[in-house]
Amino acid sequence: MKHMDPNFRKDTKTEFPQREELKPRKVTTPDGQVIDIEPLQDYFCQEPPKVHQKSYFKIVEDFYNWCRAESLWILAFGTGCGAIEMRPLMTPRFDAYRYGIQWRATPRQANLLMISGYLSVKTLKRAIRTYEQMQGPKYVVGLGSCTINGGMYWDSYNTIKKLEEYLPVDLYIAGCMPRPEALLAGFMELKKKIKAGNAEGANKYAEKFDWYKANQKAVIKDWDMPDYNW
Amino acid sequence: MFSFQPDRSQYPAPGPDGKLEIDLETGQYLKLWQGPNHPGMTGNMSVELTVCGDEVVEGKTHVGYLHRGFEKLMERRSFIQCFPIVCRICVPEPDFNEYCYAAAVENLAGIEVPEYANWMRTLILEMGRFNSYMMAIGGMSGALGLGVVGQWLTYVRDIMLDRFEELTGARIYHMFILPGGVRGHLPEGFKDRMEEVLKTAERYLADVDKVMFSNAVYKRRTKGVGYIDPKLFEPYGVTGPNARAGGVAKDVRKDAPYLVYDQLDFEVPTETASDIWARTNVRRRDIDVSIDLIRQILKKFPKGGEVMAEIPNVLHWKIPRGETYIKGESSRGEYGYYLVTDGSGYPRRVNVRGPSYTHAMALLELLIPGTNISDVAALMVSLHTYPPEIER
Amino acid sequence: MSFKDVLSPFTAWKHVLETPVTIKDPLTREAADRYRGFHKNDIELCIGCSSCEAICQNAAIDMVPVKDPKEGDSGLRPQIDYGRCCWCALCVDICMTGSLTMSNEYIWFDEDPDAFRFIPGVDAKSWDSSEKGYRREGGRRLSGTERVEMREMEPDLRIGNFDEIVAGYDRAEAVLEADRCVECGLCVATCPAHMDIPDYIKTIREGDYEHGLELLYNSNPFSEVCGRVCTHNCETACAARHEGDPIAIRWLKRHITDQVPYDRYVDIVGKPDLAKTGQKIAIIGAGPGGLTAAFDLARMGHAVTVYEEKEKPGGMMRYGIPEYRLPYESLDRDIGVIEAMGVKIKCGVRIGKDISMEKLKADNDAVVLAIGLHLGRSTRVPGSESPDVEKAVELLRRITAGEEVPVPKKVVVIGGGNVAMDIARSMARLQKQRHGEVGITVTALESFDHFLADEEEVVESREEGIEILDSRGPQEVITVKSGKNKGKVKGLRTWRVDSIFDEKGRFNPHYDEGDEMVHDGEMVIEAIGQVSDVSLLGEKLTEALEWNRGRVKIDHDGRTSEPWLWAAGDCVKGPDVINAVADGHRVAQSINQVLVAMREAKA
Amino acid sequence: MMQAIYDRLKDRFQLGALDVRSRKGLAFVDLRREFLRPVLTELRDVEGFTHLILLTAVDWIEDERFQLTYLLNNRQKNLDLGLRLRLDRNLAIGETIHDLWPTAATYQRELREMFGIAFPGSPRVDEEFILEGWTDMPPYRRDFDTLAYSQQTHADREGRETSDPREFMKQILYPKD
Repeated sequence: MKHMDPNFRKDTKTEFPQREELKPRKVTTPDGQVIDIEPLQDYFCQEPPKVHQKSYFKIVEDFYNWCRAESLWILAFGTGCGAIEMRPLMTPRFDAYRYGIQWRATPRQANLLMISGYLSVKTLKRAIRTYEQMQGPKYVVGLGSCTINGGMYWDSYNTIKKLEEYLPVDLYIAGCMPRPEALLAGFMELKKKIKAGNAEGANKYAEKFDWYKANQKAVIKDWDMPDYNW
Repeated sequence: MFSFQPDRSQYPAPGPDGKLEIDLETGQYLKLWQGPNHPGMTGNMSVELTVCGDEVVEGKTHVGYLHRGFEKLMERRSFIQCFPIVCRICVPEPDFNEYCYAAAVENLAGIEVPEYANWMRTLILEMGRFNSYMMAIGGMSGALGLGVVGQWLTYVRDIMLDRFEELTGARIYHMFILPGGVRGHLPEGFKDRMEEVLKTAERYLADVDKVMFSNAVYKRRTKGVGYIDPKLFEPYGVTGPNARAGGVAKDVRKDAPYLVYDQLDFEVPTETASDIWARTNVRRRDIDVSIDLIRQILKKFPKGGEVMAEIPNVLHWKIPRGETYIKGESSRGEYGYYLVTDGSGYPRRVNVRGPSYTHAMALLELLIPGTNISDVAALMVSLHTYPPEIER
Repeated sequence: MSFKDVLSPFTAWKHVLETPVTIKDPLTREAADRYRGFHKNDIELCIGCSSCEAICQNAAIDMVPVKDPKEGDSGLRPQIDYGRCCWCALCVDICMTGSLTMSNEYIWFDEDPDAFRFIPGVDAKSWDSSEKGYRREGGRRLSGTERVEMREMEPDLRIGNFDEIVAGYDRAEAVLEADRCVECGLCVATCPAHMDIPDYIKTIREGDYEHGLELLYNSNPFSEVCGRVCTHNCETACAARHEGDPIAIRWLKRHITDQVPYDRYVDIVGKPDLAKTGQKIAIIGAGPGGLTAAFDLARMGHAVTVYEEKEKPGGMMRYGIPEYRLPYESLDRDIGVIEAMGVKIKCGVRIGKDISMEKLKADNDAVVLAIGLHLGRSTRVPGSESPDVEKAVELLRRITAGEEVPVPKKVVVIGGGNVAMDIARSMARLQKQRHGEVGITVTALESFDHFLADEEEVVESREEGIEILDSRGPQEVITVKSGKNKGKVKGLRTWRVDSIFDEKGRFNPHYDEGDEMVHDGEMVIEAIGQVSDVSLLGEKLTEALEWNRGRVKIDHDGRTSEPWLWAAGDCVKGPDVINAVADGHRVAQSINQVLVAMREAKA
Repeated sequence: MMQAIYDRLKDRFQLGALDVRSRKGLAFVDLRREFLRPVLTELRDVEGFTHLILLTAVDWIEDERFQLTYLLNNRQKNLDLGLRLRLDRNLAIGETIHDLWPTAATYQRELREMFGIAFPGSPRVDEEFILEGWTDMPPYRRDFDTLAYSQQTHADREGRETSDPREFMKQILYPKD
């Protein structure tokens, strides 16, 4: 960690006026209601998720887990460069479909969120929304250096460093970016983990929801989202 | 639910009939967001569409989902340290960044690159262009629901990636073009293996011609859609295949030959219709040019030689004050690096001029109104944009 | 659009019968030979220079201590964080030894994000034995491997005089050479005086010579001297040595002193507050050790007097090193700086004769013994007592002092060290001046594989027409038995050496008596080592001091068993300038501590 | 060729010296603010520099100046011309040229966000472009320290420590000297 430019000034005391969009304001909704909105507040995810209870019988739970493991449905949301190596997996050469892995267009149908590399703050916000829209049990896999410790954007003002502070990560795959074969190997490992009943990321998220939210809010200033749900 | 528009007075863009103001409260219009996850193959960006029925009356592009602040990061990395990060700006065709950055540094530092390295660079750029087009055409077919072409071309791209891997040591981010030269020689038997790839590609492309370009549905959906008036090319900074599809044979390889392009024999394909069909067709024909170029390059490739010029010790490499702009023709249009140095060991400012910057912002917003929702994805892919070039 | 267009997509069905392109078992697929996979490090080769850390733009590499480092390495090894790495392999490209490479393995997953950190080569990994993977092509290219050649006087021009041979770098050459330095700092530990080598090399690159000079004089008052004649141990530790030439650290040091005008020296070095402590120190011997201690102590504010037996100060630097290697004016300039610090140098004073040790002890708070090695050793072979058999140090002293020395046409030198080369080359110059031709034979005990003298000295001697024979053990100095020249030396008889040391490592040469040679010469010069002249100590002190193999015994700080007496330089350690300088610093530091303690005790 | 164009324009618009040091076919020239629009119009309509390649800024913080670079291309003659305009850093207001090249609006939006240079009149110039909810100073300014910001906002993974070989060897081998 040598070679830092000593000429760089560290003075960030200068106050900059808050942008207009971030100030609280009144808005008229399409049905004529006037409502106050506070952009810095997260309206969408106030309600904490619930811990998914295990089945009483181990054999039933094992069966469930086998089912979950053998149908890893990945959300087709490439958050960073790593997404490009998923394309070969979707096509005949590497053919992940034979392992029960396929890509879905909507979070409602997917149970695996791939964070394929760096997450800019703007995308992190969407990734969190997406994750919360997915149905449990759900899993997160972090791809490449960027999700582990910031990767090559370790000094960027706009990318996060430790993914596990914002989303519960079940598995990391090293590489920049990991090859399709490494991804497949990672999926196999995730399957093993699910079958053993160890992939408890979603439950962790529910249990430590406040902690995750606090971390998320420390980074994301503007929670005002485009209204996808209209 | 609510909607917020910062300033209504900035409307109206005229509606489909030229009169209506867009007033969301009438219930006649609907906001529809496309993205930010990949719509087709164009990377993470979103288009905020206002639709009336299935007709889009307004579109705004939103970018920044992939912003990492490259230009800032490079200001605090030494000249050699910038080399591994520049390629990350563009995933489908990373080599162009490597070349432009290296050439800009060499230009300001006054380094003459050996002949062998120039040939190698040209080879790599053409291989990258080939790959990029494969993604573009695969994406184009995917955007119109023609999945099989995407499957084929991803395979073709993948066997080209194998050649990349063998040559450079990596599949996606090759990091082979160092400031000063390239990192190595051609491996044994590379030419033969490359010829196999090209033959396979040609076989698949012949099928693509039949399945995609002669497809009645494809033709119906692309011909006449997304027309760009050639008069808009200059004001909107349209370059590359998008301009060539409108009859302007803009190509930096011909206009201002760099590397060894002046020693190669090729024609720049053009079309006149300037619609989605024409743009895709230009890319399709450019693949043939690329294949031909790769063959020519390998045929004329120097037997051996130095791969790198003498460069100073990179750990304390300082470049005198100056500024330069280096450009080249990427698969999407004119790609350029504007590099300013101040005599220190770090770049003062790097500005990456990606073709997507102009294509995906102002131009796309201009083209979207009046199209069908289902054509928006095709329109975006036909411009062949890649968001990280916009936001970097 | 035609009916054909509707049908043509159906041609895709022909692929139904093709073999699928699917890879059967993608999990075991091997990457390409050049693939940049996970890192490997040849731990034996690695020297821990941290160039990899310096070049890594991702701050992915930390240098962490490892157990049992080998000689000359930093004891650190790179630890790589795969939460940062981008597999650009710049670390492999810059690696100074070529130890860092990459395998073509690429599968690593873990649920613990802290697990992706390892020390290649130390933490066992499955890819350690992998033969394939990225290697840089050709040699190191990101930093220079070839030394900028030093311009020297041609042999036939230099042989007839004592002019300095080496020209010194000009600015462009020096910058080029300084540019090769990777600032690892391994040399600092190897330099006996621990000079700030990377820092002063940096000042050359930046053109800030005055700062460079300041750095030099902070750790070495004999920078001009060392810039010419230093034994440059630093260059043996240089990271650049492993795949190329080491940085010419000595010449770069000289370049700095060449660039700064002499009248700026004292200002840059900084003149101390004279004798503010009121404490006095006497130093016996104005050689590098004594004068360095004097320089330091004067700068600490003490009153220092140096006593020198000979006519001029400098010790072996003046009387041992020939002028063509070290011009006297360079030495005088360094001594001038030291004198400017307020050090008094009294020449021509012999302790024990002119002033007694007791008086010195009584008049001063501390005394430093820095008397060097000025007596030559004898081989004690038959005939060596002849008046035509000279000792090298004695002869060198006489040449410097301008005394008349006999210069016969044929001379034989016994010895293979730098002193042997010095006397041989000095005599060669005198022969050239007097007789017009060189006739010198050097017979060394050691073989060329284990030669004592510097490589460049041997090369230059040969260029000057000196014959050097290795593995020759002297047996007898042959004298004329009868006639007018009875008693005169006429040659040296030597046997071939089979081995120098016995199994226990003791000096016990073994000769091949069948291989006998007689080297003609009217003079034989012995250059096989020196001893101290400790007669000045007097009987009482000699008794009182503890001794170690004929040298005064000292502790780490240079203190003898007598609390008021310190010893430094060749007479206790050695034998070169830079070691003496380091000794001088150590002694000065120690004396200062004691004196400060004394002051505080009084106050 | 570049010289001829420069000679034609030099006196009319009080241009600075022509800087052709970099590569062939590329030149930079200093421009005074009041001549920006006339020069751009002249270059576009008369001299054939119809293509605006890029518009960007360089922060010369030590001079308290922003440099705006307008890079134009003449395809027929294969010439690139960069116009350099200096702005006061404390009063960073540029002149919008979106009516000359509509694509300039995007560049101006970026400059507004990343450098804090205002372009009054440029369409949507004050809307968020790349960043979302940014509350600090514009990040491309030289005095914005991205490393410090990143370390404060996004914590590093703990447990990493490095040693400098020189210091380390001193500690181990000769702590007393």
